[in-house]
Amino acid sequence: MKSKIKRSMLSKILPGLVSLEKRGLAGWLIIFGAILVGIIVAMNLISPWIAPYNPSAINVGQPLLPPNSQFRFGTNDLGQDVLSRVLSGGGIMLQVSILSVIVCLVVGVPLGLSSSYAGGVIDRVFCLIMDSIYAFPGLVLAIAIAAMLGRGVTNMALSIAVVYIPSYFRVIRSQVLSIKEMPYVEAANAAGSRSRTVLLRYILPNVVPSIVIVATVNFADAILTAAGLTFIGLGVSVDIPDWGWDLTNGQRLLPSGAWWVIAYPGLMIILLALGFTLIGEGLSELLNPRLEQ
Amino acid sequence: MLPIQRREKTVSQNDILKVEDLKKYFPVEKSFLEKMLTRSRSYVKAVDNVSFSVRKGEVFTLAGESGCGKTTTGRLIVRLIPPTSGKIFFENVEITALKGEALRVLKRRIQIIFQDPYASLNPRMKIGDAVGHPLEIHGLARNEEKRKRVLQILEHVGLTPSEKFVDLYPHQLSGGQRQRAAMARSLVLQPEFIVADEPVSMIDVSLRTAIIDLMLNLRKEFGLTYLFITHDLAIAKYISDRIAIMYLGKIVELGDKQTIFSNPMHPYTQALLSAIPVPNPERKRKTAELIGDVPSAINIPPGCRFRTRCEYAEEACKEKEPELIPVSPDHYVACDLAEK
Amino acid sequence: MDPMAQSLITVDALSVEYWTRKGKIRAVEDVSFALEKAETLGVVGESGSGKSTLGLSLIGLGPFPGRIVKGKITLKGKEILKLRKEDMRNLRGKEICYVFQDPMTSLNPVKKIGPHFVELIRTHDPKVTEEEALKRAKKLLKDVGIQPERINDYPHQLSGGMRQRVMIALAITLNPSIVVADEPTTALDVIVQAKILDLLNVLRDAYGMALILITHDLSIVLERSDEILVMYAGHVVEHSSSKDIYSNPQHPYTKGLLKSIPNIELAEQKLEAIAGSPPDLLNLPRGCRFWPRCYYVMERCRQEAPPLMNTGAEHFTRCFLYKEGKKL
Amino acid sequence: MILILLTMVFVVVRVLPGDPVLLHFEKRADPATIEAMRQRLGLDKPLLNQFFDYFIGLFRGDLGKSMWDYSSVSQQIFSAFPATLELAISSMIIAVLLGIFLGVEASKSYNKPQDHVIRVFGIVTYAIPVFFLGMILQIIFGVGLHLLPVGGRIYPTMEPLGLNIGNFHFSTGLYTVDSLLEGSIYKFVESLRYLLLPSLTLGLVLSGVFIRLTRSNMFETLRLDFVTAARARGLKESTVTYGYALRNAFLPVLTMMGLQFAALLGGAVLTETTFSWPGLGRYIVDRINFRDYTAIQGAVVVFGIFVSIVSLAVDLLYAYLDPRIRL
Repeated sequence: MKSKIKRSMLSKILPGLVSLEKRGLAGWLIIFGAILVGIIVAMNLISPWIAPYNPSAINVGQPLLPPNSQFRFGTNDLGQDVLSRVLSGGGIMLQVSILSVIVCLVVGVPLGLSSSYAGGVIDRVFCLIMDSIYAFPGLVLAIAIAAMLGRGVTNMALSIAVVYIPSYFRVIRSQVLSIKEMPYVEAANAAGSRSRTVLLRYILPNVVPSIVIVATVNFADAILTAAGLTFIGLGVSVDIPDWGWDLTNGQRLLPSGAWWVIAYPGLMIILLALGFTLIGEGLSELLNPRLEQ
Repeated sequence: MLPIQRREKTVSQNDILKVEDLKKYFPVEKSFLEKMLTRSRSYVKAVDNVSFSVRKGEVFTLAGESGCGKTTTGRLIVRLIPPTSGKIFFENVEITALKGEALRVLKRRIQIIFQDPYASLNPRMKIGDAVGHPLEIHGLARNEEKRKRVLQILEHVGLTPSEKFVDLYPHQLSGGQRQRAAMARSLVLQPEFIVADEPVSMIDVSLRTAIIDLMLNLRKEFGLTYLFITHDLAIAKYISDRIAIMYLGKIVELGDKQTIFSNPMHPYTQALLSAIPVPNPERKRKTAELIGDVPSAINIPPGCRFRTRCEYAEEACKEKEPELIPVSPDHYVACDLAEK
Repeated sequence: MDPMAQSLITVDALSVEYWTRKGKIRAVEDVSFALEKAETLGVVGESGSGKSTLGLSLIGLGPFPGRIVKGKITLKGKEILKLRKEDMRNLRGKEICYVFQDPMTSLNPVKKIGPHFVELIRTHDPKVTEEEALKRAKKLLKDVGIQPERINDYPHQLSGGMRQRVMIALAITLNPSIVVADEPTTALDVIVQAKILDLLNVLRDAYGMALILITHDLSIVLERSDEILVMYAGHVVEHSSSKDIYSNPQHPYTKGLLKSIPNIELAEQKLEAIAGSPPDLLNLPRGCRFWPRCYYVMERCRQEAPPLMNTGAEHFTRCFLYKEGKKL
Repeated sequence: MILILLTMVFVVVRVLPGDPVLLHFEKRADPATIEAMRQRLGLDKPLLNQFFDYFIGLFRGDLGKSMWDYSSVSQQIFSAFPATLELAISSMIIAVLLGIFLGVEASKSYNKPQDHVIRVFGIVTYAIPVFFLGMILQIIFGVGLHLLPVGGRIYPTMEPLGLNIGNFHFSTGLYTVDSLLEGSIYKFVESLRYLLLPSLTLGLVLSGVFIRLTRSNMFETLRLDFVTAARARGLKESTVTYGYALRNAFLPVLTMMGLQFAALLGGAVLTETTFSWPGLGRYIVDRINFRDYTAIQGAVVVFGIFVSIVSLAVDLLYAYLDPRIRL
């Protein structure tokens, strides 16, 4: 069963990508977003080779130097080169977001599918739990969890995941409820197929598009939340270069007008989050036929 | 030809399907306050005590306006939804409470075709897989054998060349072609009984007849029996052997096609027939005067449920709910004043 | 339709095109007709024939991406396509009105029935006070057979049939000269449908307005209209009085349609379908648009598109089987 | 639903691995002080009793003692809450007004440049981290142009006192409202100046969601029959767009307001830290540095209750506005 689903999904996504550009604005949104994300991820992977200085080495230059020929992005208060920190600072963010998306997919999707398909008491119980988490200020809950679990990438990812699973649950549930009523699902039931098959071959393939959309938005949110958590002191330990930490550290330097310490890392966070949001926006327009005229 | 053993097609008089006092009540969704304040539960009486039987090889039509319970009856028979009460017999075996394996076997012999060609096929599945999937479910055929059977059945429903259609997705087919694919899917298990829920109402007029003729040919070829559900009496006249007119969850008149159209007894049937547009400019005719609108199925008027709209309504109609009584052989009417 | 008398509305070689990502669609092409007072024109055609596009273009609301590319529409002597947006807007609702197909979605769900009328009346004539408008609305509701107290109901509290009556009441509020009804009864049951169509006829005679009835159901059109326009893939393929269309159908498509409609009056009837599948508007065949499904197709049909020819006695057909003036 | 919320908070703080007290002292204190601390906070009792104390406390409005200074948590929260409320309301107003206005403008001009610009703006604002935007605005307006105060809620001596008639004293804690009650325009303007930057930051970030939602809803509603029917009746374009389309498209936006309120509070925590705005958000952040878990638990609870109340209010408003829903 596993291989069949993978094959059917792959066979759909590959041709989809190829036919993107003639899909007008939506296609461009996706392509532009994907390029943005691609560049940043690639930059991060090869950063050890291209970064002019060792990102965590301190006093490589005079502290708080404005951008100049030697340090194109200037230096921060510890004399670290901002450019190399920017090049390699995305690692934490990406790890956290990827991990949290995976946790959400592994937990949220099967839960959403089975609970909404089964219906009855189980569904109502899960709904109640999910709605109460969903109604909760995401960041605040993440803070509470992160504060309890302590620092570290996995903890951050977990706290973001817990906050984000309800949105998967809600999206999947609304999709499943509408698809469950469709005649082709009823026809499958009428033909006597077991509910497991109906769920995996009839309902899941039609829900996948919206899961992908939620995943991209989840990516963007995870990045922003991770930055937020770091900003309020729940981030990762100091020695690993991280945009979130640069921003937090930079805030103290604001009165002195050292804008470059926070500008560049902040910009990178925006670009990364923007990339994912663009993909999400493009996909939702593509898959929402009503908007296509 | 299909290598299945040819079922000798005898138009035996024994009934393939029998329905006794079938009822299906849907609880009305109560608003927040109502849930708190009132204890009473009101119901939509979609199907209210319906009984009829279908003879083997026949096209039995359930006709009526929207909301009269015809579609719900169809879904009850195919066991998509459980009945509130009443019994259903298939080849004299009660299937109302059938469970597990026995139910799955039954599902091989009763199939359903839906109204909306655009939604009755899984958009993410090739036509070949969709039509072949029932075979997989019942483990009747695997890969090569399955593909052969699928190609054959596609030819039967007129989707030729079937090699081309097998690998297409639903959105690459027209409405008529999709309905044919849905029929192929219901036929691949060689069922004996098909519930066709408004199969042609969403298809262009010019193509409608092709689908109807296809259904009639398949009936001859595979000895099928149809329960045909429609709101369009003109099509009903063309395709059916016997017709049951339904109103607000009950059968008000039942008989073979000729008698229903030549000598309609129930005032509602008369009104229905007079309202059907006839493609002939010369013929100016009077439409029966019906008062008001169909009452809601939640609070059905006591006694005869049609009396609020019936010209001939009398005091007597208020007390007793008229039974479906035979007026002549094979012609039943649910109206005490029918003889007048 | 003698050309001398000033017809109420004349449409001359109207063409509407759509621009979609996949290419240009010629939804309506070279449609002409004229309509007199208190006359009903039936426009019949299957899905994709352009009948609704034609209807909407008459009130200058050509569907969103569509644009009127060619043609002239004169209403009471005035060229309405040339009018400024503002003037055209004034015409809508006053001179020419529209009734839509699905009563469930054609009234504003969050607004009571009354305000719909008040808003309409006061937009066109701000001097009218609100009570006056409500009084007129009550009278109109009675005219269309709805109890006047219903004026304070919300649309979802009315049945489909009643809502369509409200739509008709809204259409005749400022007694327009033309009402275009686009599939007014398709979403309704057969008994309610008959009553609504009767109502339209009664109002047509009472208010002396012209009625354009757009539907896919040939039997409704044959029974209810004086003149018929048969459309296929954007073209008018046949145009004549309903009697002529019934007794002497000329275009193969019209003949095919007549043979595929069940008629409950005839005892035994053999229905025949039209071969092939509906036209793909994106890549229409060269020559006559119906030739892929036509029983009488000739070589010429594949090359050349036949013009709409006057084959005598107000009968127009777009087919090479016929010659200008008489049958081949 | 609120009950579930509160139980979960309890579970998160008390039950999850990692004993709050140990974490508090970061293993620097000797066992005796730890034990003493447990006694004071009642953490040594079996879990179930703690749970009951926690709930009973909730009803009496007592959220336990702070680990840091043993003062009553509810008191601290009560004093910090109005600041967050004021920030939340003002930024929500900005987000909604901006979102609806731009959303409607974008839907009117489908696929024209104006539509694309607004959409990109909506996407970009969504992607900007709140505190980063805050810092940028601080640099430009505060440090750079010296136009607006960079942080804090008002000049220390200027706290508006609210309504003072005789000995009757009524103040809402919302400076803008209190200053009006007090009748001093100067204080009102002053509190607005302080409020502007933080609420603009939070409002902008949230407006993205509303822009996209309003745009797609408006676009959908403008396609529906009753809008075309209204145009066919010759109604003015403005009546059609606002009276008909927006009135229906607004309902889903209203629901989104309820949902986004939670995200807004999340954002408030960050904004308050950036602008050193003395609200509940900053209270939590400070308490995190002090490892004061009872305070964090209390604050999170208050946030939860606040959000639930708001979403209940939104649901009631929705039922009122949409005649199809029978209460």
